[in-house]
Amino acid sequence: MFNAFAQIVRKELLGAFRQQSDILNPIWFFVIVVTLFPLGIGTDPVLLARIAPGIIWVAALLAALLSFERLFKDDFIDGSLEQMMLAPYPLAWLVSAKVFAHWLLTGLPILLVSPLLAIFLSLEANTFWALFLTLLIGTPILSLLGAIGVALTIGLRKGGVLLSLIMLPLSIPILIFSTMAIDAAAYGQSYIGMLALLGAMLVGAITLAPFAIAASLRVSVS
Amino acid sequence: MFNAFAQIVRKELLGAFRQQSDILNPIWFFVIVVTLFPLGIGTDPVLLARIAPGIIWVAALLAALLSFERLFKDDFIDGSLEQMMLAPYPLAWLVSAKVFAHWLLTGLPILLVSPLLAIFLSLEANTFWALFLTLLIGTPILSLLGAIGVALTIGLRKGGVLLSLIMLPLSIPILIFSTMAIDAAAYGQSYIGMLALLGAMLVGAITLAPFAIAASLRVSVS
Amino acid sequence: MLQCKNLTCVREERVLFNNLNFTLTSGEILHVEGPNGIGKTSLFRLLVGLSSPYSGEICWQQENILSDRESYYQQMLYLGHKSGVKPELTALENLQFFQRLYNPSVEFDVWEILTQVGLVGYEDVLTGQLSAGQQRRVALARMWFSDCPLWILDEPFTAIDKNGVKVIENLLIKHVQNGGMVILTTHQDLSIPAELYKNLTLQKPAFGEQYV
Amino acid sequence: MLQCKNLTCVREERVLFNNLNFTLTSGEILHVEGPNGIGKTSLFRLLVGLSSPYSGEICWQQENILSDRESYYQQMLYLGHKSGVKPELTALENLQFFQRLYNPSVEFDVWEILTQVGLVGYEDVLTGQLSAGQQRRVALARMWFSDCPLWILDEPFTAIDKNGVKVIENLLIKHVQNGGMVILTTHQDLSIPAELYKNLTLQKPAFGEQYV
Amino acid sequence: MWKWLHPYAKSEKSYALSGKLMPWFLVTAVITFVVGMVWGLAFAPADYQQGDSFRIIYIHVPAAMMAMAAYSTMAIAAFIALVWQIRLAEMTVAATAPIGAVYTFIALFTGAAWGKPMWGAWWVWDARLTSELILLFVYLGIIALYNAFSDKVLAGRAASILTLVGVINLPIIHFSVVWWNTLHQGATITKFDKPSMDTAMLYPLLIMIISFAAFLGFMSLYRFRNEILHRESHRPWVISLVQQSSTQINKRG
Amino acid sequence: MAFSSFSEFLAMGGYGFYVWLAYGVSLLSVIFLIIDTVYRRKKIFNQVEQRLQREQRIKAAENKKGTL
Ligand code: HEM
Ligand SMILES: Nc1ncnc2c1ncn2[C@@H]1O[C@H](COP(=O)(O)OP(=O)(O)OP(=O)(O)O)[C@@H](O)[C@H]1O
Ligand SMILES: Nc1ncnc2c1ncn2[C@@H]1O[C@H](COP(=O)(O)OP(=O)(O)OP(=O)(O)O)[C@@H](O)[C@H]1O
Ligand SMILES: [Mg+2]
Ligand SMILES: [Mg+2]
Repeated sequence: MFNAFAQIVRKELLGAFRQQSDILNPIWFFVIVVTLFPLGIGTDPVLLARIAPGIIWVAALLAALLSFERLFKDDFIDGSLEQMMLAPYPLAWLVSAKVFAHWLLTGLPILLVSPLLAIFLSLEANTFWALFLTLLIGTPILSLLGAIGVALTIGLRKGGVLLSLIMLPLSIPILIFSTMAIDAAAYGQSYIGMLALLGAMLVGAITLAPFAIAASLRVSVS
Repeated sequence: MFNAFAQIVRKELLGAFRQQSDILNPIWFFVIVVTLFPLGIGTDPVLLARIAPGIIWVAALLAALLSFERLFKDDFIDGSLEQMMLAPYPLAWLVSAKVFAHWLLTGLPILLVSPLLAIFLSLEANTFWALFLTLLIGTPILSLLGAIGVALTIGLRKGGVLLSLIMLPLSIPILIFSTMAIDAAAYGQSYIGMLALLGAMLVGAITLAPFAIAASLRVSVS
Repeated sequence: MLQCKNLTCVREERVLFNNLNFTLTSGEILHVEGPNGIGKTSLFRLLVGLSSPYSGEICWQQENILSDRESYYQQMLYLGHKSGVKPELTALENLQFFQRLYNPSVEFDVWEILTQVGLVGYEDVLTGQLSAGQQRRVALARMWFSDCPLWILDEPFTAIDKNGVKVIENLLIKHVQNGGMVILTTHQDLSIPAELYKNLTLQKPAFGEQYV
Repeated sequence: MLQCKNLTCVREERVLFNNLNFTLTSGEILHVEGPNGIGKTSLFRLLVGLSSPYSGEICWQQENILSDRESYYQQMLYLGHKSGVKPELTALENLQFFQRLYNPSVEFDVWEILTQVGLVGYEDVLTGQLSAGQQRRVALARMWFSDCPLWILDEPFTAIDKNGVKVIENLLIKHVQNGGMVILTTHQDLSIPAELYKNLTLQKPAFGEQYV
Repeated sequence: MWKWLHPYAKSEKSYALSGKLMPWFLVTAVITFVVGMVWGLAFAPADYQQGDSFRIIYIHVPAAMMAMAAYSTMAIAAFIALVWQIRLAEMTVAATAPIGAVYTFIALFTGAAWGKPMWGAWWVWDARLTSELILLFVYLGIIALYNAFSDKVLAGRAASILTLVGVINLPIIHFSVVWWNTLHQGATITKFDKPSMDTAMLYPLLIMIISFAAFLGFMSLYRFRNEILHRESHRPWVISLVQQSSTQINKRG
Repeated sequence: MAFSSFSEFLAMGGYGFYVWLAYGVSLLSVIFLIIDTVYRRKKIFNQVEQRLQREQRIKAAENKKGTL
């Protein structure tokens, strides 16, 4: 059981490290999107600091979105997904391993690079911590939700944009709670409540999403 | 010659209309990204109107980016790209047809839906016109530049995020000139100069990019 | 023992086959024949549980395969049109992954198997950079260390050279002689002795059975 | 006339073949043989100009193919491992596209050709929903309305059933009898009369030629 | 250029030639580095406005200048590579890019570390800063693209194309950023007010520039040789080179 | 000499942190570049050796019968 989990995670990481650029890619995308905004909107530091959390969160969402394609698509095309569905373990469990590996490769890097972006966008320390915590709790939820969307659209050609259509509404609550928490932090208020809510959503997603993903895969790959 | 161009455009459109959702997808993505921002940033109309052009442009850029994957990737996987490279016409010419079709399927819908978003984000008529004109001239440039990036990364597994790394620096000037034009319009100034610059870039891109794309394809597909 | 009971397959309102019945027991090779598009791949995907039948059922050891997938999958090896190997990993890494996930109890020497499938010297080349036949061999290598009694092989000889085909045929014979069972389809002639395998020829549903 | 002069192919620092020479003239079929991974596909991709050789050159009618691609491509038909048909279009639409882009001067009856390749009744099914062999047939259908003298076919028989193989072989014979030329590779035995084709067997570079 | 290069367009010869040139660059780089650093850090007088923080200039400006110089080299090489199909020129592109990227990074980082005490912020969206940041992205794109291809011949060609596209793009970026920035909020951003340099400050700067340039040359040659080895590793001369070095290691123990 | 003592030199007139940070990071990145370059050379040599060994293995395997 745990061996199967570990094997899948290991394989994913191995593949990603093989193409070293793969690990840096989500980071770069994230950095680039965040730098686009000052270019598009203007460079007033006060304005930037005001909209920074929103931008960082939207960028994280889009970075996640771009990387979802890769979550099952390659596996589907080369047939490994089929084979994974024929492995002698519960599909929901194997799927969790894939999602976990995906988070390690996309969510975690975004977390690690966020201090840099805080500097670019003139964020204060307090706000930054709220941002960091919401990203820490929020990105795994994104990975889990995204995986459902990917699983649903995998069999379709060009599911990519359809995926975003399915996924973005699902992730709006996370976005809202996170930015609320960050705004609270910016005004010096407590944001534990929001974090707790996000945490509850994470727990819910971890317990339920794998089954939804597995069921969707059984439908899509048939 | 022109028949070949028309055949390729026809085939692309046929494929897209076959999966009707394909045509709506870029629009949806665009709309959703634009609506995410008020959620992430707050709903103050003054603030929104101030950052609206930037947001719309960044959203257009990202929508374009998401759709680039599809420009050559499917063709590469199923071998039609190979066959296109073996057609008895100059590759740069055929490639222009593909890019044109791509613009019809992504740039044009964004253009059509932009009035709606202008209303969402409380834009004024004058500003909106500037936005519309910059989108009209800017999105074809994006398609052309993006095609170079796609052509370079097509043979690579998971070229998706690498593509964004390559493409975003290329599209920054367009973003900047466009938002400059829109800002000028917002202050009631003339923005013909900026538009002329964008137009010059478009002409340059139309004449040079097809050759860069063709050369890149010859490298990637080998 | 694998049993197909009254299996009917419908794809996009087209009836592929109707009331198909067969039983496969230990030591048997079943060669599913039929022209292109008759429904061989569709049948195989039903047999492994990747899609579910319009009507009828498939039983493994008297139990419907969909009722306890995991224990069925412990005893079944499926190789389809798509190979299921990861192009960004090497042949060696792919094999190790397969062994650890699908046959954790089997001990074997990877190098030996690489020799068997003729990939020595290519073990640290990324699979995506191998030739069509070599990629196929990486997938087929799973047969060498599988401890599953039931093998379901959809056109295993695609892209394999003549010598390779012979080796695989010998492996199949050995497998059934050890009590395994094999279902396969191929458009090439089998050079397995005729008494060792039986044919199942899929046919277009007769006129009256086109609609079910 | 297609000429290969001193062709050397290096892939990822591995020398596949060295100083390969051959000439193909009207009315000839050349069957390129060799085990998996020897370099048949790599050779074909050089021949059609999809990749460029490490050294040596390929000439069509005495002219290097890379110097005037367009006129070469007017006379050459290549079918590779990948079929090049669009899964979201129907068989009919795919054929029409091919004809209009590659052989605009050829007039033909699409229905006739669909009958020839055995896809009647499937013409308005999306190609992506056809079986492996049927998809392959859509790609192969191009041979029926091609007016190119040179055909380069990389494993054309993959996934095609026995009857289909025979039909294609007859087509090849007819093509060379009309003055065309064919280069093909396949791992199956050809049932074309031996005097109609010649073999080219690729071999591993000898020990001294491993490094160039 | 092309005529001069041609005799050395044979990779083995270029390998040997660059091996001969390398020590000269290295020696120049080290000597000028030591002199420039000691002079600049310890002996040059402090700036009357910026105090000792100005000493960052001795790496900031050379790095920024050489980052541009590296890109120019790459651009020329890429042009030669694509027009005359010279493989050695492709290798030059690939060899120079990482060095240019590191220099760009240094210019950015030292600039930021200088900006904090001078402007009170690590980062502002000034025109020069922004275009330097984008230059870094361009470099990273080229490097990532080059590394993503496993076949280095193709990688070199792809990187050359991207470099050329970047050449057209960089001036556009430069001007767009300058105009954009001045229109938006020109006045609020601190401009570089060029201190009219004292020669005591200027000489070490010039020496450091020479040092950075020589190091750029040294590193490019080193990496250039790597590229040759990598690409020609099926050639007999490389094989015998490898066998020689491995027997040497074996002898040593 | 612009500084009268070593500690004054380190302090850089109060800007020590920034100056040394800038110099330190620059030095580190250059060292990284050097290491990467030398490491690549080593790697290429290793790869060639590996390939030579691999060819030996292929030779050895060619004699075996009954393999795919
Ligand atoms: C991250 C921040 C910075 C970046 C990216 C940056 C970038 C550059 C660039 C690209 C150059 C041009 C070099 C050349 O002439 O080729 C330059 C020169 C220069 N920089 Fe910076 N810079 C930054 C911060 C600063 C700061 C904070 C100062 C001092 C207050 C400064 C002072 C100078 C000076 C004095 C020059 C030489 C001026 C000249 O010769 O034109 N820089 N910098
Ligand atoms: N994209 C690639 N990159 C690097 N090396 C490759 C690539 N494709 C093939 N090779 C190498 O070239 C060699 C020959 O491959 P090729 O595909 O030409 O073989 P083939 O003769 O067509 O074999 P098959 O019968 O299996 O199709 C193989 O050893 C393979 O490792
Ligand atoms: N994904 C699909 N969606 C809808 N119909 C399909 C799909 N796949 C196959 N079919 C239809 O089912 C029929 C049988 O296909 P199947 O792939 O089972 O044939 P097959 O016997 O394996 O043929 P081949 O020898 O060519 O592999 C075909 O007529 C095809 O049109
Ligand atoms: Mg089939
Ligand atoms: Mg092949």
